[in-house]
Amino acid sequence: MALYSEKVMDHFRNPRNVGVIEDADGVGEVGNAVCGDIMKIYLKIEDGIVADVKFETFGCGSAIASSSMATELVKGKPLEQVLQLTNKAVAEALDGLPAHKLHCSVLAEEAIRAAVKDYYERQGLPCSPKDFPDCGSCEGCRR
Amino acid sequence: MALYSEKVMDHFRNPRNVGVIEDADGVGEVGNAVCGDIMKIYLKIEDGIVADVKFETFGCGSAIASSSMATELVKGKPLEQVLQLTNKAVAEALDGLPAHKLHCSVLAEEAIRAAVKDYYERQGLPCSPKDFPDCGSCEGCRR
Amino acid sequence: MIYADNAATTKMSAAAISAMLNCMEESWGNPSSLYGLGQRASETLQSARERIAACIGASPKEITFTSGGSEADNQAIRSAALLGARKGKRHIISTAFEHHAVLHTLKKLEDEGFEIELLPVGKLGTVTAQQVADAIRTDTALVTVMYANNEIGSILPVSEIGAVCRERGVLFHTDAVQAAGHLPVDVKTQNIDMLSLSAHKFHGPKGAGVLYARQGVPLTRLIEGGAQERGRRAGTENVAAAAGMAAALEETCAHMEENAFKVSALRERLIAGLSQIPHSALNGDPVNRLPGNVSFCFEGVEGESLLLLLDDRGICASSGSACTSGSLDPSHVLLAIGRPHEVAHGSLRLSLCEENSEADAAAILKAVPEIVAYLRNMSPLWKDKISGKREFVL
Amino acid sequence: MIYADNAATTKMSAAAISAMLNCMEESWGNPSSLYGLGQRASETLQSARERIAACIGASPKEITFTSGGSEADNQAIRSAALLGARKGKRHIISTAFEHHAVLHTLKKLEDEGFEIELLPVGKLGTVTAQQVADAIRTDTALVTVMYANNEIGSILPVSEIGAVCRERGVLFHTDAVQAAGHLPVDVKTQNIDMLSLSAHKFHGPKGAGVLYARQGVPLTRLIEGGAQERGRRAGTENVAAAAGMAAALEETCAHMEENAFKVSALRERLIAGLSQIPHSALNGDPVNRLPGNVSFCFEGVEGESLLLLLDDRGICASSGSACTSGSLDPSHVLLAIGRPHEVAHGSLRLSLCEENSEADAAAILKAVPEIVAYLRNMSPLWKDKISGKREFVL
Ligand SMILES: Cc1ncc(COP(=O)(O)O)c(C=O)c1O
Ligand SMILES: Cc1ncc(COP(=O)(O)O)c(C=O)c1O
Repeated sequence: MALYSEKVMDHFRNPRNVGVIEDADGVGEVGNAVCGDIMKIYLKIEDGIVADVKFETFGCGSAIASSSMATELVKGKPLEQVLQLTNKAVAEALDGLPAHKLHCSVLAEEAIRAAVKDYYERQGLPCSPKDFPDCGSCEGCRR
Repeated sequence: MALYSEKVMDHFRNPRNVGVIEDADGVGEVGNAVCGDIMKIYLKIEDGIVADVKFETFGCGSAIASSSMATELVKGKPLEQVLQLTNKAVAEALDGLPAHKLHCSVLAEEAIRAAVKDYYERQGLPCSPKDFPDCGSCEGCRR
Repeated sequence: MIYADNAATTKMSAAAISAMLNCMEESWGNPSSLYGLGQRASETLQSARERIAACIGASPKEITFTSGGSEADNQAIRSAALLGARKGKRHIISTAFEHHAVLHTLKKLEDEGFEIELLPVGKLGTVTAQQVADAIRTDTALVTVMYANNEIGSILPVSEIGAVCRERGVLFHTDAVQAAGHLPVDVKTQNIDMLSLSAHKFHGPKGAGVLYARQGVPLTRLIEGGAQERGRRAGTENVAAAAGMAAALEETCAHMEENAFKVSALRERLIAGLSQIPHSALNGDPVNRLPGNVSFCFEGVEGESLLLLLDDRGICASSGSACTSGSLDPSHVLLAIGRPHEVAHGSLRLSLCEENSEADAAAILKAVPEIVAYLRNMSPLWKDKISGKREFVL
Repeated sequence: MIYADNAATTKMSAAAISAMLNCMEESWGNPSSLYGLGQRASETLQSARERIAACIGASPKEITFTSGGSEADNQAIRSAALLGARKGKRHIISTAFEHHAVLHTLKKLEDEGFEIELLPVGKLGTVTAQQVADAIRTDTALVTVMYANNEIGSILPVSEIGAVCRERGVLFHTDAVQAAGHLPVDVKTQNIDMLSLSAHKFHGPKGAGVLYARQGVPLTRLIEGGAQERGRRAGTENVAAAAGMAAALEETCAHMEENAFKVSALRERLIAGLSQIPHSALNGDPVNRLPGNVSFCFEGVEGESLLLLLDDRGICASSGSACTSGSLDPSHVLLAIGRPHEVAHGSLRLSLCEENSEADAAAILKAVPEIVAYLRNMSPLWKDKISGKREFVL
């Protein structure tokens, strides 16, 4: 079997929403260089809705594809819905990931959350800690 | 490499001196069925010379070839010379035997000796025990 | 040439050769490599795994590729032993006439403190499920019983033994090297926990085998290194051999019934014909018998001479198993079914496949009696028997 | 397609394929069988043994065929360990950047009570004979040091290490899997007691290897069973693979110098070109280096992405070793030469053979810098470095 699904390869080869939002309303960065994956998400929020989203990723094929897919999944969505994004939804939207690459989708979920958290904090909005785990729920670094 | 030399195969396929001498002057039998090799040598002695020799053998290809070669080597020879026949001479005359088949040449040497011994005994001639070892110097049964 | 030694090895099928060639020429990447060429090799390997799994009723994850039947036997037994030892179980049940790949592994375990119980196989060369049931103890780590014997062809009641083992919660391994491709195998319904097979016994390549291990039975690595075979066997995968093995097994399994029908008819003809030779005896179970196996002992004759003279007539056959030639000891299998040493030296194994013909059988039936008569005529042992100096044992 | 991953596996040579085909179609008997067909197979096997022995300066009896480099490594180390343990010697010297076939075997021995000393390999990835001499103790059972490293291509001073070991009476094994066929091997003058090689690294088949063991060095069986390989390795011999391996090794050895000349020129061109990429670094010894090995780290880039994009351009390359892909850990080899984790994730190994061309080099030199730039442009790690938020490490 090919390592990755066609969806993964499409998002890897033609990643959507790569780049930086200079005047972002929220920025989240998770992962670390030691682990081999870093994801950074930039959000532009208008009326509680993700008006724009960009990402930068240092990582493997599935990390780039997961970032790309995650940005697609949250673009135009209200923040409450964004917070419901799961790594499973990212992986499924990519037609699956190899078992040892599932942590990439976890990282994507966490990066999105971290950006939302940053937005909440900048806005002085209350945020429940359970919505915002640290990088660390990902198994990547512990394997 | 082929298992056996061409010489061995020739003596196996066309064994010389197969058979029985009904009025033999000496008969020797060595080996045993458990071991998988029995050789029986018949000698006709005239004026201390091997006038005729025959063999019967139950055994593998190299056992039959060794018997055949041994009979050829002693035919027409004086008994003193017959007693000098070594298993090495038999094996060499056959252009060599595989290591685990060398015991067949030992058996051939012993069968010849046993037949000479039988002749000596029938004639009431003195015989030195060192010239006539028992079946047992062959390693075949002990491996 | 009449090839009647298919239990020693078989000629590769055209399908197997072409599957291998295809790998060597097209799908030659390393299956662990990321790029397309490597992934193509990985797909070829996975497809081989799936097809082999389907042939024996297993799931692909339960298939570990090995370098042959011997390695599979070694790994199966070592794995069960280690597992057992962890729970204080050090008793292993097997039979007296297993292949050396099993027996020598068991011997080594005995030296390491395991208790090895080899069940007697009786005159016909088989064990019953009841024998196994009676032997199982609370500290039994493994039952390993071959599916069919390589020398005398007896088929053992592995389904019944599997059922007993499952009921008693004991691991059951079967060496199916002689059975795979020739007899139906369904590891699930037969309650087999581990099974070994070897490709070159069913028209596949040499140096390729499979160890099936039921999901949940952890394997110990014999070969440490990379994470190939899901960590169960290190070393760059022999993709071509796996593909060749899969092609061969699929083909023999697809034609199993018709082959068995044809081959066992030849077998019966040979058995009937050779039985005419005085003081001869069929070895093994006359009924529960591999379709292609004909095994005889002839009194007063030594096996190697018989084989060499058959070879002179273009007939390839064996005496005992091929891999013990080079040894002077008579076959442990024939001794296990009670043949006396002297007769055990005089055995002939013909093992047929679907490519053998009636003409082959006729040629064999002409050659063997003539050669046996010729050799007996120069055998002092035979002479002693017909003269009454020694007893006949057959 | 540009294949630049010859350290992972190679395309089989026409000579190797045809030698195998010949075995499969003509010389397919079991080498243990008595009859002509079997003896022909036995002769083929023996001829392969003699030709391989000649390529490495050994005698044929010192050659044991295995299922690959991993098995050979396992058996060599296990054999020496057992031998040592019998004399109370339980100290083994190796290096930090051996292949997993070596390291994981050593790990297991450590669990069994051996003391494993892994010599540091320094920044260039090598060890000196002096380091080995200093480490040898009276209870040293084995020194095992690879001939050339599979990831970073450093060539180790095995002759000097061999001399030290011989002088001190310690067994010396070398994993020459990456060296055989590419670098001169002469086990006698190099004082090598045991050596492993693997056919698929020099245009031979996968699943075939050799363990050379000097006369007088007894091997322990990993696989028990029949008496094949003079009792050192059970299982029906893979005659076709042995013949293919011999054909391939003879051919590469016959052209070793010219191949090395051609391939190392390509290597130098690639090294020079890739060194132009800012914040990149060559891994391994720039001088004592396998002719075909080019290994780089690129800061701010992750290796897998690089490989996938190279694949999109038809370039087959690797990052770390193929058999550890599927693992998330960075290469133990790159960590051993002191690369920080983050950089160890960003490695590229190109391994060339005589079939690669200047055009291949040109295409690689176009692709790699473009892809590195593209990936850096989307890498937050790289951005942090150029903005000064993080330090460069290369
Ligand atoms: C240095 C080294 N040793 C051992 C091996 C293992 O060889 P194989 O995969 O043929 O078992 C390899 C390659 O995989 C290698 O590069
Ligand atoms: C019953 C049985 N088990 C195991 C083996 C070993 O298989 P291989 O020679 O492929 O290792 C054989 C054949 O040689 C066999 O007949």
